[in-house]
Amino acid sequence: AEDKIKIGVSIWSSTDTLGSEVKRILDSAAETLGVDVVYVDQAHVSEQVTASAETLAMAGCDGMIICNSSSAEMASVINTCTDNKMYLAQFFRVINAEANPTEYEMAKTSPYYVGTVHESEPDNGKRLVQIVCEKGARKIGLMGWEPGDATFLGRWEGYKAGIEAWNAEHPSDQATLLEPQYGRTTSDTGRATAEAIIAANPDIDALIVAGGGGDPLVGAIAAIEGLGLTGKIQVVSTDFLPDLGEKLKAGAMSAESGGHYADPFFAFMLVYNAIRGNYPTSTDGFYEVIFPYMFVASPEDYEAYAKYFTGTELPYYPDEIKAMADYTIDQLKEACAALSVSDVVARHAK
Amino acid sequence: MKSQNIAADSEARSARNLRNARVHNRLQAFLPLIGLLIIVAAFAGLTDGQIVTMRSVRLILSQVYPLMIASTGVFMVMTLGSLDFSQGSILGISSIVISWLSFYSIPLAIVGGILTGAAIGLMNGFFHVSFRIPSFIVTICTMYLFRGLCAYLTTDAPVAAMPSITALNQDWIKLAITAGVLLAAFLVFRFTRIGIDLKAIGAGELAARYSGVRTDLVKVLAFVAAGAITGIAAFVNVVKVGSITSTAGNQFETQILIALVLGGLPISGGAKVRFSNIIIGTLISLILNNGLVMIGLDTAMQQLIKGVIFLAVVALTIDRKSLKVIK
Amino acid sequence: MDWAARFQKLKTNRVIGRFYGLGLLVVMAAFFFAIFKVLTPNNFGSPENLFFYLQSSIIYSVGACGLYFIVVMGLFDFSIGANVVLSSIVGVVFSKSFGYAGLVLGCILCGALIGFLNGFLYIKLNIPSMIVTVGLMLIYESAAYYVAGGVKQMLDPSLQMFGRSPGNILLSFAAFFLTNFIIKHTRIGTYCYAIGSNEYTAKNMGIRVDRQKLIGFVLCHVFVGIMAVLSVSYGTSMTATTGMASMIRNFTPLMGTFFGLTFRKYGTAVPAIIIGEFIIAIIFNGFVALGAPTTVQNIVTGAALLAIVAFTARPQKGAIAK
Amino acid sequence: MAQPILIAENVDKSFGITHAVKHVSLQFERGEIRGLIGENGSGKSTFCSMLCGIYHSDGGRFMLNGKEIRAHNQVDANRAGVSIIVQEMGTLSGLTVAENIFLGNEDRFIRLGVKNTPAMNREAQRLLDEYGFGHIKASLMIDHFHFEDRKLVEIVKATYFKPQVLIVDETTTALSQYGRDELYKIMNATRADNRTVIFISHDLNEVLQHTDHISVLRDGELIDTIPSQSATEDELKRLMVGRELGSRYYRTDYPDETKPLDMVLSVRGVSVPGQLQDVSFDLHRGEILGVGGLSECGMHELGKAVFGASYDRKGSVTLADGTAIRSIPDAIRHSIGYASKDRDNESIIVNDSICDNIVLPSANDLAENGVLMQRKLNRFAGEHADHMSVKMTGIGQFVSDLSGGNKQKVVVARWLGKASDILVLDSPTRGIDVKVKADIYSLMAELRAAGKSILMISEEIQELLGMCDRILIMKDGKINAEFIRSRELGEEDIIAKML
Ligand SMILES: Nc1ncnc2c1ncn2[C@@H]1O[C@H](COP(=O)(O)OP(=O)(O)OP(=O)(O)O)[C@@H](O)[C@H]1O
Ligand SMILES: Nc1ncnc2c1ncn2[C@@H]1O[C@H](COP(=O)(O)OP(=O)(O)OP(=O)(O)O)[C@@H](O)[C@H]1O
Ligand SMILES: [Mg+2]
Ligand SMILES: [Mg+2]
Repeated sequence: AEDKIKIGVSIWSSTDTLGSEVKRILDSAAETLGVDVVYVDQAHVSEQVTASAETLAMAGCDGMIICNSSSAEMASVINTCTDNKMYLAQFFRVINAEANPTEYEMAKTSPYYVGTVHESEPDNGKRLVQIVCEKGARKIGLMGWEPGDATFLGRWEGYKAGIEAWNAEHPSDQATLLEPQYGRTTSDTGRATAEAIIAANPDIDALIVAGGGGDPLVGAIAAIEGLGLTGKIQVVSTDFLPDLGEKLKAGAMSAESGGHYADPFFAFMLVYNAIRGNYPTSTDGFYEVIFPYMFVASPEDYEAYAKYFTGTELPYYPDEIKAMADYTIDQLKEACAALSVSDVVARHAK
Repeated sequence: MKSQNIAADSEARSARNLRNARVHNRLQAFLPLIGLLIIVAAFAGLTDGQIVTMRSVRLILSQVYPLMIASTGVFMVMTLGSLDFSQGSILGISSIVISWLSFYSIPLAIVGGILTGAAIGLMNGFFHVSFRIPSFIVTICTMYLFRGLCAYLTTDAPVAAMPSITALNQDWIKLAITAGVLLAAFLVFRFTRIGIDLKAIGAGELAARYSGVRTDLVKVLAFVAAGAITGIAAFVNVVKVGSITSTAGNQFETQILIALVLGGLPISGGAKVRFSNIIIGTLISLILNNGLVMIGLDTAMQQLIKGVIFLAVVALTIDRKSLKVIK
Repeated sequence: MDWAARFQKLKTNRVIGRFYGLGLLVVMAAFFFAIFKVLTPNNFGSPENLFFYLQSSIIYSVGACGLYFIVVMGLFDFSIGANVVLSSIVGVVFSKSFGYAGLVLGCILCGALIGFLNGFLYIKLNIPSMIVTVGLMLIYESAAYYVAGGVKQMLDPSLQMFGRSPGNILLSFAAFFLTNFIIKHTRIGTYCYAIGSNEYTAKNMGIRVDRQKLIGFVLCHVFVGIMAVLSVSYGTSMTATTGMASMIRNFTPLMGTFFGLTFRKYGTAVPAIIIGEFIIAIIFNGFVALGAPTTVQNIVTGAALLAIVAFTARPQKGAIAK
Repeated sequence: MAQPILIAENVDKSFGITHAVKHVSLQFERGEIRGLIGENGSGKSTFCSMLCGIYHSDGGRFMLNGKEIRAHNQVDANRAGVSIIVQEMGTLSGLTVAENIFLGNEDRFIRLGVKNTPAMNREAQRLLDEYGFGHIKASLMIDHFHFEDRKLVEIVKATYFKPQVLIVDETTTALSQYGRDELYKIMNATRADNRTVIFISHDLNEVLQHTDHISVLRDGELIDTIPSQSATEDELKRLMVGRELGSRYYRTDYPDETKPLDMVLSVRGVSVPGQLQDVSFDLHRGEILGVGGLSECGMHELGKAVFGASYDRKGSVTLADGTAIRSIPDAIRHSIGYASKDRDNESIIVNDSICDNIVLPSANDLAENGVLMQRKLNRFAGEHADHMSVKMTGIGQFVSDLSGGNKQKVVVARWLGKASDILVLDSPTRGIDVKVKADIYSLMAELRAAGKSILMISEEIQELLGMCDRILIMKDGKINAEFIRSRELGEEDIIAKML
């Protein structure tokens, strides 16, 4: 057991919807590659995030991947990793170079900070807003989950940028975005918040549910159905639902981005290869892997997604994972960038 | 003659009872420590000794600081037989204040954090004492209130402290602060009348009042102290974390409660509290948290085991004798 | 008789007393309503809106009714939220085979079982209820995870009757009437109050205190089971999360219970719970209508509740509060 | 003669070493009102509590109508046909009057688990009206009513089901003349119905007037049962008191009162709402000033008022130099100590160590620059505990382990430790055995000789007579009489002013 690689996962929750999907793909990769994985749930509570790195170091991990809740926490996490010679990669997150230059600098200089895999949240947000605007929405409600969450803040940037872009192009047909309200991470609070938003703004024609693991989205859709506004208010979100296909069909959902549960897999690969010495970690930089969101805007899209992403299927088969383990960093980036519903369909159709 | 025998008999019996009671009391006092040792031994076995390596000890200590500091304050409140559920919110708000002030000067930030905590503690104490509302109702209300405030202040972005503050994130500094707080609290608890007063109020508030204890004042002070001390914990937190998000301090109050109860602190407070409850409790709590991860169990299983161990430890160590009615 | 005394006398009159309590509650609700109506007249508080506020608030009121049984005895329970999660999931699982019966009975029976376990362990282990329920909360959360298998449990759209308007209103008002009935028209209510008032005397009157506490716990969690039916029907899905995430679900029902306790002296505990939760919903929706972030709502709710509890408390001099 | 309704055979009860009821055998006839009298602590309540299942007897048995009765609680006893109106408050707040009346006996209003509240209220109201207590509304919370009305509710609760044996334990002190008259009516009706009343009261006149026979208890022993008709108050008192006064443990000196005394404490116009009315007196150096009266006469509150512990106190309590005592810390700082009647709740912190208990009031004096050294505290506490010869394993022992007498010694030790010049001792020998009693009396004499002043509040008349230089007798919150120590002063003189 001594020489078996051990990789830690610091995650908000390994038991909620998105978290358990992440766990599923990581467990599969670990099994394929003969790696031990250890999970620590930190609920996005700052002090628990920083403590999780320590716990993983104690557990004897050779490397860890983390989904932090704010950039500043990374200073402490990077220190812990450096002190304990534990490789580190972030998933879903990137250190904001402008807002947190110190942490950014630390990440670059640390020989244990391998890199980050993240979606471009602003781009994702922008794209979703573009979709709803094109589908005719002009007054858009916004529901986040926790105030101040780093991911939400990134997406919110994107939504605002999307509106600006639209308004710049259509000076005579302006769109507006409401201030966000927060629906927490359960479906009943999500529904109550969505109802409140709609009651206060009966004229909205779109609602963005920024995320929160899918439960608030379920609640928001229930709210709209309950008010008899299905189809009148477009809903877009960044979390996939188990019954998204039906919702799309029924017009309850307009578009959805997601599929990001595969993102930690690439962070895992970064750390795995760093431990094996394949990816040299420089003291002046780190690897940045951009993960593409998958966008689903029609029932057909969703069908393909459902077939190859959910249930027992995973986007990569074990032999693919084995092969990927020896990818160079550029190949890995490429594979990541190439991941899409059609990519999986093409690969698995063979 | 016969009655004399009976008297002698009952005398002997009561002497024996007393002896037994003393032995039992002493054992009761050591149970938490025994619990700690058993847990350490068990995890040492399960992790091939990993948990007792120097590295693990250092890392556990690093996590223990804020919890141990804040528990010290809550220890005083719980000695009174009261509860403080606003601790997490205090940690959050104080951390925010410290982060803001850290741009001006570090000492100012520390003072600011302590004052913020003390102010919230004062509010708790004021409502509890002057309206005679049970402390747990008051502190649940203030928890709600200040958690909202914390979220409000961090809506647009996490509140970042001055970046260089994390340079203070060094073991010796945190250790020094924690040791300082523990030592100061210990000295106050042991060498001033505050300690006696706190225990007396917890053991019998009315009699304490008749013995000259200014009960209302002492109670308010305990809440203020608990807030202020958590202000210090907030400083350690900021130093470690660097920026404060809306979730800062979430569930901190429950962690403190669990830790202190695991350490053998009677929930009714009183004279049977021991300062060691703080240290043993926080250590048990963190060893449990980390040990279960080290074994590599999945989260739900970890939590299941944690719940069972918690109940078992409490059931075995709790002192039921000093609770007249168990509520 | 001076004015104050005359007023006091009026309040203690049985009929007027009850209206006094109700009146106070309605005035408070009207007060918050008026504030928001003035600040944002166009998008707040139409009758239709109010009805929606009510529908979201009654879910918590049902849980508050359950918790009331425990809290009047001087006990406490931190596993309310964990019960909502576990019972909802059990209910949804059963609804897949048994439809509505599975949903409702699954939630309620699971709740009753939890209540029994809480009460049983509290009595047998002799640990303060607050502590025993913290430990059990951890256990129920993980149990919920294993029952759900780590998957979001979606309630079938054909089974969402209790998330919509006549269904939720009927079920929750049935629960309110039941609570009121048990409190006022069965010996359980009387005994709960008696135990809360003086456990020793109650025992002397032949009340089997332990059994009564067990009944209290079971009742509490049966109502929380009903709350689970309403919650999962309202939100249409439930996810099991560990890490004490369920604790947050304790607090909104608890607020209602505080209202109930505060207004108990006017004999209007259940209406106080309903209106109290409604006030909280008004504040929440009011802030959303203002476009203020919902975070402000927590601040105002916390402060308002503290103020209400403080100013309706008329402490006896020298009374001991812990 | 018909079979007695109730027979007590050899009933026995001890609380630790206190032998509260000593092998008492008693018979009660059908259709009589039996008075049960005796000094405080003579075992009256304990005897009745065993009959009603509040305590379990250590030995002996009760036979009701020829059958043994073993009640485990009051409701059991009620079912068997015995009910009690207890000395303390027996109603539960938070319940309505009707719920209080029928608590534990709701069955008759419950059909299929449903309580018929209107019927219950109606029935309760009917009973209240029938008893002539129509001003009490059955459907209201008991909290709306004051002490006397609650006592009336208890009377209804205890009698409506026509118990075979009704026990009335010192209820009359809580009642006004109106309430008393109502109670007598009920007692007479019970007798007329060929049932039996056991009536406990310290008001001998009342006992003589309303009873058929009177049984006298002394120190837990049955002394005698005599017919009321032929008895006189003096005879009863003789039976109650029995032993010679002063012979062993009281003071024997009778100083001549011409010696001028320095005033050390002046109480002027002290009132406490509902408890005390305009009480004024002085306490002098080297004086034991006794305060006596019936339990509810306000004397216990007077001790609290002097100690600064009363809420809403009016009037002034000042030391000789004019320092006003307004709060407990004021009192303690100025050398006033206080031992409460409610020892376990108010005097001593039961769940705390002997050391902490002794040290508490003196903590400020023992501190050097605010620092308390445990060694010093231990020495201090040890010295004073030893001085009082407290029986203990060490000063770290918890007070909860001590016997009543030793608890009281700890209380005294703490005030001696504080070097208090003025001691307010409320019922200092309550529930304490003879030996400790003697210790405490000799200590009081010593303190007096050393020039300290003692305000002794006591329900025991002999104690007042035996120990005090001066005795104030209170009634209804006011001082009713003052006596100076003399050999001629007798219990009768005092009792006359108490009633
Ligand atoms: N809770 C207890 N735990 C252990 N021992 C106790 C406890 N209560 C009393 N004792 C012991 O039992 C004995 C009898 O106690 P009790 O209070 O009945 O004595 P007592 O007759 O009142 O004595 P005193 O004459 O001092 O009043 C004492 O020696 C005491 O130490
Ligand atoms: N629960 C108890 N524990 C210990 N001692 C007790 C207890 N109850 C009564 N005693 C003691 O038993 C003795 C008899 O008390 P009891 O209350 O029966 O007297 P009483 O005759 O009713 O006096 P009073 O006239 O004051 O009501 C007293 O010495 C008392 O201190
Ligand atoms: Mg008595
Ligand atoms: Mg005794």
